[in-house]
Amino acid sequence: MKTNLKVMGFALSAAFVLSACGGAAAPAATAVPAKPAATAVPAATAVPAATAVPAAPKPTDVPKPAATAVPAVEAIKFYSSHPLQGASKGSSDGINNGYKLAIEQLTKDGLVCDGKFKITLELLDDSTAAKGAWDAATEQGNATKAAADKDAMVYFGTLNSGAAKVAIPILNQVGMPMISAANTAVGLTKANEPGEPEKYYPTGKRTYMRVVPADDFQGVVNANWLKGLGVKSVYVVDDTELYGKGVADVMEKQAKAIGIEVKGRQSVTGKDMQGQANSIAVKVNGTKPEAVYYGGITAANGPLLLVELRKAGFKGIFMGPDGVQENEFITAAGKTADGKFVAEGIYATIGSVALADLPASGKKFLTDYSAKFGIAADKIEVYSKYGYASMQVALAAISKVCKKDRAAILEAMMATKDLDSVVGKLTLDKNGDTTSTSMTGYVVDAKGVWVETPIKQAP
Amino acid sequence: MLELKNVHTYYGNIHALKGISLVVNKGEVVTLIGSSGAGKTTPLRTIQGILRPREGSILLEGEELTKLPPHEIVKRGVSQSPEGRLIFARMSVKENLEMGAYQRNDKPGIAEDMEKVFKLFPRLKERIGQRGGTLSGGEQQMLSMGRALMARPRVMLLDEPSMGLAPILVDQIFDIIRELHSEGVTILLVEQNARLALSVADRGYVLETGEMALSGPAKDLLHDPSVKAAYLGESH
Amino acid sequence: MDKSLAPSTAMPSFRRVGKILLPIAIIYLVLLFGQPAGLEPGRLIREILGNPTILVQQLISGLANAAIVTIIAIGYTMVYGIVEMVNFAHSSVFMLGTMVALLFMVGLSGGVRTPLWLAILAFIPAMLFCGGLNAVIERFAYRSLRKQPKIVSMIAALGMDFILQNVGLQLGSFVKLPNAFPDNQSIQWLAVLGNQAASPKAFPQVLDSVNILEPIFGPDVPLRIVPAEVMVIITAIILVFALTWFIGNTRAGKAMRAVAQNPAAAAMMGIDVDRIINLTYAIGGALAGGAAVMYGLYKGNTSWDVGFVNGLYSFTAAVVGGIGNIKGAALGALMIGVISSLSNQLLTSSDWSKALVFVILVLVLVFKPTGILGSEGGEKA
Amino acid sequence: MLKKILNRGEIIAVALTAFLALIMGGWQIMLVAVLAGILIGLAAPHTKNAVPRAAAVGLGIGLVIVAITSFHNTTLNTLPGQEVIPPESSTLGTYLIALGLCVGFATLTAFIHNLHDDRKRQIAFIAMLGVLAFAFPFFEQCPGLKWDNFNFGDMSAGCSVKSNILWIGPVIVMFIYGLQAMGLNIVAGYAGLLDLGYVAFFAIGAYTMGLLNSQQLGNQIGSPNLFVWGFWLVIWFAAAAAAFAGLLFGAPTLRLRGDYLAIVTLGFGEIVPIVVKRLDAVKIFEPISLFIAQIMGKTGDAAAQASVCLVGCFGNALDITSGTKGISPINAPQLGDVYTFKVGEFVPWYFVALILLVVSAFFIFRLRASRIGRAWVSIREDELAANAMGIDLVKTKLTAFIIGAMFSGFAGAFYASFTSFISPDAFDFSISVIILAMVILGGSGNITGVLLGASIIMLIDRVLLDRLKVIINGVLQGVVFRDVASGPLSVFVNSLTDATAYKIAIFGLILVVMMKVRPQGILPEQTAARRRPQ
Repeated sequence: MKTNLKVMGFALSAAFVLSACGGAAAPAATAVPAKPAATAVPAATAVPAATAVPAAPKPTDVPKPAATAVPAVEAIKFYSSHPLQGASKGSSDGINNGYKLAIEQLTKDGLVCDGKFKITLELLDDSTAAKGAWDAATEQGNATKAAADKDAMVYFGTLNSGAAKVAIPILNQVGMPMISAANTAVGLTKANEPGEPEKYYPTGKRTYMRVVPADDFQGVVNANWLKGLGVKSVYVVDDTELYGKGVADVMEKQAKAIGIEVKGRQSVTGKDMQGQANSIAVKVNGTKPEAVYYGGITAANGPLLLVELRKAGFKGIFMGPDGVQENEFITAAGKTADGKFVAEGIYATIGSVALADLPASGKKFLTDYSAKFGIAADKIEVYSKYGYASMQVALAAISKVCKKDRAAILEAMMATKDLDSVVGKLTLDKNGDTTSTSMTGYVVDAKGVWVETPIKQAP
Repeated sequence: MLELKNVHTYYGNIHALKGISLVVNKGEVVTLIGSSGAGKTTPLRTIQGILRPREGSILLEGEELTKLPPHEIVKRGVSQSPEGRLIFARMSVKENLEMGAYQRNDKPGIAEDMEKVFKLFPRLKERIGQRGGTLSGGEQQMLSMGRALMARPRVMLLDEPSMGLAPILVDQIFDIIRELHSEGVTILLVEQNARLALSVADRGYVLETGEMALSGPAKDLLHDPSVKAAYLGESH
Repeated sequence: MDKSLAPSTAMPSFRRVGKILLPIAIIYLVLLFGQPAGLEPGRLIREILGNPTILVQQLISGLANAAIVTIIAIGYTMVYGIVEMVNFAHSSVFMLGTMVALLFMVGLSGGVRTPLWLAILAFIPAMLFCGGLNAVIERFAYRSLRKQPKIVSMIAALGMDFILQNVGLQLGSFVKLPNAFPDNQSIQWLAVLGNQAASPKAFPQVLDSVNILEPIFGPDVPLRIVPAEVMVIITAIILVFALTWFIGNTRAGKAMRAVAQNPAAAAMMGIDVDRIINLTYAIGGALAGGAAVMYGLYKGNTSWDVGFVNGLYSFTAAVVGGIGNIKGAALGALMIGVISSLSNQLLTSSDWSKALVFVILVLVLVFKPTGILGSEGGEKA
Repeated sequence: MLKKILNRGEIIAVALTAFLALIMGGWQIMLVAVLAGILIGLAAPHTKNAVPRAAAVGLGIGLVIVAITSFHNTTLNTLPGQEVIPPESSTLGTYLIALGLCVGFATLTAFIHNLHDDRKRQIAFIAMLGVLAFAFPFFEQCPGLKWDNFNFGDMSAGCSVKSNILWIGPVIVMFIYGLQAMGLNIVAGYAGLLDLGYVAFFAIGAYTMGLLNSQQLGNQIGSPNLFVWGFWLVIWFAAAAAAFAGLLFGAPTLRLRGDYLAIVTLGFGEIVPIVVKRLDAVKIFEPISLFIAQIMGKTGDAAAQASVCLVGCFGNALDITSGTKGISPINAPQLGDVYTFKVGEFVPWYFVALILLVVSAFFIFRLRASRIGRAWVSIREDELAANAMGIDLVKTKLTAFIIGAMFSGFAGAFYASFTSFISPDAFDFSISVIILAMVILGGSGNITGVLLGASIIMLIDRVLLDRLKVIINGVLQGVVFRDVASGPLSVFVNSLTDATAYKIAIFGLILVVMMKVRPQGILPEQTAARRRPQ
């Protein structure tokens, strides 16, 4: 019993000493907004020092001496929600890096409106370890968390259009603006399926924006381009996912409309591609198409299809949407035994201005990004710049209204017009869609690099 | 040769062997009898290292076996024809016998012993290529004993060789045990059929609910009134 | 339907009619509701008659896939045969094997064309690594759980699977090293790991994609066989025969069979059961390593999740063939490979091929509960 | 030394709660304190002075927790990337309340645990847990509670700070999984049937709710509200559909031996999401006329026109399940005209889920004690003997399969309405396995254990790993690799030290370690059975 008391006594005294320290440490940290130690760690968190800044005192609170000594800096919180585990990790990291870079470059340590607001970004994960992919309940939790946080002003995300379907209605109810760098499903903003898009906006007011063009446009351009290349027959393969299947559907419809014979349609999941790309390639090649269109993304093992098609003796055109226009696609397809790039000569489009037409800021973005995150400039994840651009939209809106008010910020964001973004002049229409319809065509050259090429439309 | 000193063995929390001691001398056939459920198989499993005694020690020619894993114990010369025979059903008779000699490396010796086994059990030679699982009960028992002999054991443990066999086969098996005895093989025999067991053994032990109730020369036990009453089915 | 209406004693002819009508009704319903999956006999017949050579071509690709699946399946079946445990981590061991083989081939060839001998040599590190890894996992994760219900070690295996997958995923971040030091030529080959953790990573193609039938039958030959296909099939045959010989004729192989049939008796024979089980894991792992090299050379690609689908098919193959049986694994793999190739050809989505494989699995097990070549485990309860 | 003062259970309680306090911090000290109190009470030895002893130990542990939390708030929380803790959370008042909670719950639990009357003890336990479960959402939503300004009518009035670390969402998901784990426990725990495709029933339940309580089907035929039947009705249909699927899957396969059954069920688990995924453009024709048309050489639309069309043809293929796009929004429950549940307002959902869970637990408990429950267990223990006793094996197994499926159907229906969105990839193989892991980890065959397993795994997956990740990142990047974090290696080091990337591995490691440490489960069935006669 004696030792027992001793232990307790020790713990008790330790507790009081520590809690006393706690009282002392918090105000000390507020006096120095940006601690050098914290800012020396750039990658993981956007503005780490902000953790030490408490919320502004409210009238009911007993005023604390240390807190009143500094000018009131109000906290504004941004949340981002992307799957940080599993197959989508690469794309999500790219987007998150874009956000971080934008905050770092466009604000002074996160301060905007002459130091009136301090912006922090919290990166949420909408995937779970058990599943290794995005999860509806987790996305719902993330959105609710942001909705409940009075400091939260803008919600960045999501990567998956399905996750957006979960998040938009929740955020819509609290009028919080949400902006995505990657959702391309048409129905999120425009009429597509019955009930879309109204069913996602219970209040009837639009709260969702995106800086990437939706799928409906790209598929049409792809089909037209094939026609322009003189193709008379095409085989369409999709990866069964929302994005890939959606764009392939649009492309197939347009191809039929402009008189390209569709030799067939095959849906192959990324996982099945790993097991059976060879037999898919035999089937596709067996119909002797002049071109193969792959609606899907690199991570769904599109490169495997290309490799197997070439192995099966297919010599025609291979084309895909922006999910294919990644350097990853070229590296993953590899080289043939005699050292040529397998991906040489494949076509892809991307819904943004051409690299050559990128504004100076866009080119600077690529070099800065490369320097900061250690990724070669020509290998930067495709969505990174959209991440940066969406952060630009939000920051511009906040700087304009200088109010900690979701409705005002939303209004300013929706009114984005001719913003000089890293993806060119950016204007959002009443649906929250980017008006940019510039599509750039790319082809892989002999050095294994995507080079721009004019999109030849059929006469 | 083989000596158990005050061995206590547990199945989980059940106290199965409550301190038994037992000695088998070289060239002897010693039998352990008892009613079913008396825990007759447990000593054999303990000797072989499949069960671990919590207390007590097991010595083979003075060498401690208690802490050794089963394969080391086999290497030191203890082999067993287990209860239920445990034939490798999907292996041929020959392969089963080869498995008996698993711990040995002398090929000529193994071949020699196999010939011996075939001499002892001519039936096995006829069935040499047949799968173990397709043999009859008696043949399986022969195979099991042959397999144990293939280890060229210093002590052979025989568990219930008569179980489930027709009387004529039982007699055959016990004839073979006698033959082995005459060849000088040391055997510890566990048997339900006490009369038969005591008839081939030099000495016997009686196990009752995990404890040694009696021990002595087989002939004496055969005439012991309590043994007679309890195990030999003679009520007078 | 009619059958239940008919009284059991009267009108036997009514019953007979029911016996005929019931299957017809079932077939009709299957054809009715099978349409979304592409189950349209008319179309299928016409397609098959229209282009029979493509079916032969699909047979070849099915065979090549089956070769890889067989080798992975043997790993499952051996482990299952000896400890009756589904080793969920096996597929991830295979996945890491592909990574090791990839790094070995590219690392040693230094960025230039990988020679064939180096690719063949890659079997050694991949098999050693996977075998060793599997043995280590068995020793530290599963061994103490063997006396528990099988499901406990299955969950542990699942946990291992998560860990290994994460390791595979994390390998992708090593690509940041060459990006950070663009001048350091000695680490540039790490770029083979791709730009993103999760993206597919290319294997060097060491064999030309030429039709080996062309020199013999001329350029108009309707079939096409590439050297890589011949390579995987021959390698698989060699590995299966080597393994069969090992198990049938070596001392360790016999001990493995003995432990699989009856661990208690095996222990009494002086077999160190723990060691033999460990050895089984090691051999299963080594085979996964071999399959990994085959996979890399044939498919030309790998990624962190390559284990899942191959593992699933392999395990299914092992069960269809009769688990615990090496010939069964090969037969099951062959069935699955050919069926999925053909159904890829005839149906509209790989999803349906997968569904078909599982439907066949269910049918096989319903009519032959132990798999095609399986037998009841004798004395083993 | 520690071993002399504390017993094994208490040491575990200290270690566990100290760890939680270390990674949680802030207002969450309250949750940790309550948990610590309950654990101490349960670990108290059955002696005369158990209650005062528990109080004393509770005080000691409470102090440890307070000390660690204050360490967290002052030191760990200054590392990069930590949560902003509401300032009220680190005051002395908070610490004192936490201390009080810890001592109070330790005393109360020890008292209840030492009640001699079995019935009283059970009722007291249930009452305590009930009060806790009822109070949880209110306090959880409002960590910076002002005690002097508190009234029940308007919760937000007493809240000076709203929680932004929401536990309630994960807890509702935990209830959903708990429900499923209980259902699987009937199949795997009671009847001993290994089911690796349990997610199939979850999917069927969810899609029944999705189809019959949203505009998905109605939109296809032009009257959107035709198939909006309301949550309270459809949840029964969902359970019935899942149960029917259980019958359909089980009848032909249940005579298979354990592991073969496992692989067959795995097959079902794979097939159901595939079918759901592909039913987005359904055209069905009368097969005989279609066959004739196709044999005649007509393909595609020509064949379609030549044959008899049954469902949505001539270009309007019927979109039944919306394929990969998923169904959304799915309607929320309504309480008459008074109240409609809203997505993201968790408290009402919480109570529905809680009621669903408690009622199911009660039913399953009664089932286990009934004749059929004994039959299940006898089959698990010895199939031959059970058969010899006159138990119809297939029928009994089938009942287990059907009833287990039914509970998964309930869970799926609730899940669909709760998230308002379902798509085929929500029903992955991994979910079947995770639920199985919950059953095994908690203690297969024991309802309490299974629920405990579900809560542990779900909390690890949804809450703890996230917190752990933040702390590990902070320590690695703020302390360990502080100097390496600049220069060319920084990017590489940062990506290696990013604990998010290791969440899956940490999860796996926890599974392996738990299986090794306690393979029979945390609360094995035997213990429960042995305790009952006392």
